[in-house]
Amino acid sequence: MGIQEQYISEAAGLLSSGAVKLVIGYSEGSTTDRRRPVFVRTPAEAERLMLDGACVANLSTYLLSEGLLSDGKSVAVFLKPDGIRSINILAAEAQLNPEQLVIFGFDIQNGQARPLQGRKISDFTPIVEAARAAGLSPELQGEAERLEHISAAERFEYWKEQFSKCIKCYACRQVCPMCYCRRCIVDVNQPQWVNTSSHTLGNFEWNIVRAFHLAGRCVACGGCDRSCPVNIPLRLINHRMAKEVLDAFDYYAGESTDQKPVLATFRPDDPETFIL
Amino acid sequence: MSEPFEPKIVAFVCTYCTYAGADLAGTSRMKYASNVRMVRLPCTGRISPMFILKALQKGADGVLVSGCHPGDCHFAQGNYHARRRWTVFRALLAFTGIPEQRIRFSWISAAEGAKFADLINTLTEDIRKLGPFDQYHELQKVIETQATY
Amino acid sequence: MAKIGVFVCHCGENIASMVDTANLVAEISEHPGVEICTEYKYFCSEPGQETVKRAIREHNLTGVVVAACSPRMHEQTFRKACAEAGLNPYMLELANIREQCSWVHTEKDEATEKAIEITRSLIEKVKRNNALFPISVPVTRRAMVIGGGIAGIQAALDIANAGREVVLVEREPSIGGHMSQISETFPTLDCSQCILTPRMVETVQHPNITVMTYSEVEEVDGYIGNFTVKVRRKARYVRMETCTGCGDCIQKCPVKKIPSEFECGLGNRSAIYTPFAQAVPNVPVIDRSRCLYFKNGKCAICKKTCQIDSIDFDQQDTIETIEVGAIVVATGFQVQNTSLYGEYGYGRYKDVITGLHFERLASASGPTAGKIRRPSDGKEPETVVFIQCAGSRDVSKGVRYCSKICCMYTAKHAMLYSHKVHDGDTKIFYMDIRAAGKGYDEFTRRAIEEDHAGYVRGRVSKIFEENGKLIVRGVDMLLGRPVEVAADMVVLATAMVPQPDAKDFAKIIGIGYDEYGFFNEAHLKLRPVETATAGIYLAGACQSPKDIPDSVSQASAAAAKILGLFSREHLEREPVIATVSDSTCAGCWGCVTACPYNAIDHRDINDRNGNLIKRVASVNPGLCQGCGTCVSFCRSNSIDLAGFTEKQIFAEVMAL
Amino acid sequence: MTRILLKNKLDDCIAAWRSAGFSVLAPVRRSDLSRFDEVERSADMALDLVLTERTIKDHFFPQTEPLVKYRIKKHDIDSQEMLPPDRKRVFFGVRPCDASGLAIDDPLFGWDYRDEYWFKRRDNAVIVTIACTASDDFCMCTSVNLAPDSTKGSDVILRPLQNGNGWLVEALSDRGNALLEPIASILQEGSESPAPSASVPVRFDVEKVMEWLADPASFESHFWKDISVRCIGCGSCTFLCPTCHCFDIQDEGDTYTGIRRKNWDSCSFPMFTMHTSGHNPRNTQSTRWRQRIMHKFNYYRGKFGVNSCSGCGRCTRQCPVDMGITETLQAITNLPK
Repeated sequence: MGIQEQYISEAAGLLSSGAVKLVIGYSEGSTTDRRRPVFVRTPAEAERLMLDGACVANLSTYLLSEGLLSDGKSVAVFLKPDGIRSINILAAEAQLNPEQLVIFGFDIQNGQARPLQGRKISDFTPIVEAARAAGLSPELQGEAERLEHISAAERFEYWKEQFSKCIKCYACRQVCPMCYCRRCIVDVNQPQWVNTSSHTLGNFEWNIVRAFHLAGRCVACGGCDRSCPVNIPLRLINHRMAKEVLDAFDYYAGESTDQKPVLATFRPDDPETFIL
Repeated sequence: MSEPFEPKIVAFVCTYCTYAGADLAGTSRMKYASNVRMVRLPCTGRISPMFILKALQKGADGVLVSGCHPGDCHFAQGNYHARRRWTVFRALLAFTGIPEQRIRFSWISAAEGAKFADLINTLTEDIRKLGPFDQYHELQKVIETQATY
Repeated sequence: MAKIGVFVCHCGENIASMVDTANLVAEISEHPGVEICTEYKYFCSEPGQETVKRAIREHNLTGVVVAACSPRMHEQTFRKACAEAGLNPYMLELANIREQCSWVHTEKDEATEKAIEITRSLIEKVKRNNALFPISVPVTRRAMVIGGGIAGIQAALDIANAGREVVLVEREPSIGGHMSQISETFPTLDCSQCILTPRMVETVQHPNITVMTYSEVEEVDGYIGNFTVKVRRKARYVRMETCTGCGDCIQKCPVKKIPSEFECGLGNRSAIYTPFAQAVPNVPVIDRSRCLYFKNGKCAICKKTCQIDSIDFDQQDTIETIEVGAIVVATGFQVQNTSLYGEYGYGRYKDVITGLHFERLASASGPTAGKIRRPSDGKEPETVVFIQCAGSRDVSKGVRYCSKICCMYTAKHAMLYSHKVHDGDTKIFYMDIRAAGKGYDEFTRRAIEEDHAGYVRGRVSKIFEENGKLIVRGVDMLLGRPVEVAADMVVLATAMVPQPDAKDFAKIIGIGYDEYGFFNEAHLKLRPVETATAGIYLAGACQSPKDIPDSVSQASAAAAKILGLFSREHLEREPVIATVSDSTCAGCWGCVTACPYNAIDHRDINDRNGNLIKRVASVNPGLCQGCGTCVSFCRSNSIDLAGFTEKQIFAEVMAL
Repeated sequence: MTRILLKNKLDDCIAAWRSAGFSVLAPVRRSDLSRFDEVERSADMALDLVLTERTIKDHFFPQTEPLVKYRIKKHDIDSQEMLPPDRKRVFFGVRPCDASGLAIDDPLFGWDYRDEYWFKRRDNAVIVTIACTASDDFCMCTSVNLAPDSTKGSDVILRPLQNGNGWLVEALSDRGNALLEPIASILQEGSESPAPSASVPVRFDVEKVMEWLADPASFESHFWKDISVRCIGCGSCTFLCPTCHCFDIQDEGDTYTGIRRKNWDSCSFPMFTMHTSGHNPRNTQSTRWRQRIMHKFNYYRGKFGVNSCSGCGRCTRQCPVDMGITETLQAITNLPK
């Protein structure tokens, strides 16, 4: 039995026993290479579930849908290691109770979905440890370094061009499990810290602020980057932040359900070579 | 000969150390460049990165953020939190091409009037050498311009 | 609509000479929302303040900007004036055009331009100020005094005598501090013990004072009026309740050759000991690291000796939690380790000693019973050299500051020596004689004129041993030639330095310290007794080097401050605190983690039927100190700081 | 009498228009994004795209547009209107769906007052459309009564030749005729036949959709909740839509001066309907999605007699969670009677 069949049958079982009220997974999309998120509530519907190498979206975002978990009932969700780290952060930031989750963990290797052992968040500690040990993506690092090797002025021009494309649709924010604020900073208008207009200045401010808010929280699931309808390489800026907190504070986002936020904690001997 | 460029610099400082240090520079009648405008906050912990972006939007060619030395924070820990934020924010700005030389951070205690005066002079001179931050200010100018089509 | 009054102060010529105030007034008068803008020579003067008050009343001003000196100088003055005119005192901002403008710039047009911009920016801020009202918090009318030296004793007695409870915490086995080590005191040559011991006894017997010796403060939580202090009572292994202080155990203790800390190593003590004969309380402690019983489980002679079974080897440290409303920090000083002066040979030559050693030698209760005997061979020294500033006022090796007491005690030492060794000879190497104080200069004159103290102005470059003598080589600056003295003993006037753990302690209790580790006062001149942390006060040499009368005065001052605080059951606090926007708080608790004061907690918001709607952060107004760390952390801007709100700062920046 | 524009004459054509005072905008792929932008040479154009990622709406109704510049003085305010300049533009290589989008929006910007900012640009623009010979899985013009060779909203239509060398040229309006004048000598007479139009399947029954939406009972149907459950509430579908036209007015500035701006807004955003009181009449994503569908296929036609959809399919094509109008309208089509 392949992973898809195995997970479908298990999901159906959980639904029919009432162990979970909902399974959030993937189903067929509007084209052959697309998978779309699906909400399965009955055992019969479980047949719609799919799991293969095209299932890339981080579904943890949906767990924060208003009221979804407030009845205390359990929900099953399909998650890759990045999504599992998201759950750790969301639990650490008190946005959900991980005890309510049944996690169908999987990883994609060579284009194939492979099962991950365990169903509870605590079962995946070794997976997260392994992810940390494997380090940040060398691919992203390579791309980021290419940018870092050019002059600041050239880099500014690069981002100016990229951010000028932004239309402030906020797909990056909406798809991100970390962007759960009830009122985004950009919607604060007293005072209006971030210019809401999508001129390049406003776009610069928006993208910088979002990257800052994701520092130490982004798990590099790539959701924002994939969602961006105007193809801004958001992955790079988020990667740069992840690298900064790792290098400066030895901090890797989403390690556990009780990890403290990197920017709400400190060590007296934190590096400060840049401070005069 | 054109006038030498006079940079606009905005400083965000805590009231207990750097602001007091600036006061000390004053009571000691030290002289320094007049390019800096100070915004007084209770603690560096109160200084949000947004302040820096707004100062740039308002035409600042440089920004100074300054507070108590580690261990000396009136609020015990505010500056440690600030330091982490600065580390991250500074890396972010640098990555987006906002030169590190324009956004400076320092610790200046209430007793360091001379350090304050020196820093303002050095900073002003450094920014003067860099020239106006046209690249960023251009973004604001574009906003104020009529549409081209 | 905002109606802002702007008052431009000349500060005599201080501002007006560098800022074109007429131009400033003209520019500011055109600023939107400015109802009235005037200038005057001294707005802080009575008629100046009257002008402000009248303008507030006549123009119904909604906010006031005084363009003058630093808010650190006169913010309170003008807040009071506003309040008297019926305007909320927090509707005021000071535009600092003196310390940060007229005094530091040299070009009038630049300074004027800057003054205009500063003032405009604060007008925009004040437009967004909110009326704030002081926060009332209950006061626990019990004080804690940390440190049982003369400063701590004085503070404790003053507070207790005024009828308030005091907890006095001392980490040594006895109270008394450095003063108990001193032989006689300048300038009266009173016997130190004679004047101190009665105070010590009074303290321990006072019904309002609880003395906790051999105890250390481990944790301080809370805020003015409401501190919670955790104190570790170290195990004495002797029951305080029953011990009569007979001293039999000390006599019988077989471990006797331990250098006594009290005697600066000039005498010995046993493993069970009281630091000195007049110790208060007169209850010994067992030095666990030296006691044979603790080392190998054998001995226990003290336990066998004690007739009332007061020895308890099973005693454990206990932690006591004490609620107090105010704290006096009187943790004292240490003498600097002078071995850093290799050329003086301290530590190498037994007869090179510190001033504190000399006190013990001169003390009637000391190891030599008051006879001056040099440590190496117990002989009476015929020539004694005193070296002042052996550490103080020395940028390269010692400390930059003056330790203040050394000139006086060196004169005293020379005097005591000449009283005890009539044909003895003294040489005092000094840089200056600093003898400011009541009877002080007379005292040093007496040392010179009556007791023939041999003052030599100059520094000592080297001390070496030759034929049983200490050869002191220096320079006499007044004569302009080198001098060499063959001495029998050399006394170094070492620097007074902070306690080695002063910085750690400052962090525990939450107060500031200077580059040396002396604790910082709130204002060197005007608030020398308070710390920047409300409710915590300083007394004695933990703040800076002090002699006994200064320490006692400061202790009484601290007591007076505390008694003022305790005069009411509630106190009013600055309302500069954080507040949470319930509707937008997402409950991530980042602010809870970040808050340095644990002032933020969770709060449930329920519907009418009591069902939980959401949990939000909630600020305890008693604990919040108003740093604003939480505000900058909050990603959704759901927490704000009164007096420095996001709106205010935004407006300030956008006006620049 | 058919006229032909050969591909190898395109550069001459651009040059002729430019010297006649037109800016020429065409599909380009710049900084990893396909859109309309000014071109000087045919080599800059990306005419092989099925559709640009961004629509030409951007050039008539920009994402952010300055309306008024103001300066705050002590007792009053100086203000100065910031109308766009008169600038003649040719949009070359527009797809029929995007061209139709402009025509769909015209009545909206003129029904109660004439929106100068829209019409100044419309009046100065000539739309040269190229009929589609290719489509993708998301195209749905045929489902909304349009076609790969619709002429709605176009001033000139170009139909690709069978041999791929150029286009049959047909002017559809006075403005189109006028545009062909400067290139009259560049065009040729010919009799080549056009390539067949792209075959775009009909994906839903729009008549049935309109009928169902018009039924008051549909408004409260649980259908909306089910169909929109995975919508994340971003604005990418609305901002990439050639007909979405909602905007918000914002003042941006400092203490002294500022600009009043017209910014795109999206019915997908919770803040779109947020009242000052804190009450939000459309406080769930399903009610917002319902609004979007209702507006496009019910309310808009009620007011302007036309559906506010030109079938470009961008809403689905670029949706982060693979939603879009097609899926919803298919589901309505498949609802049991």
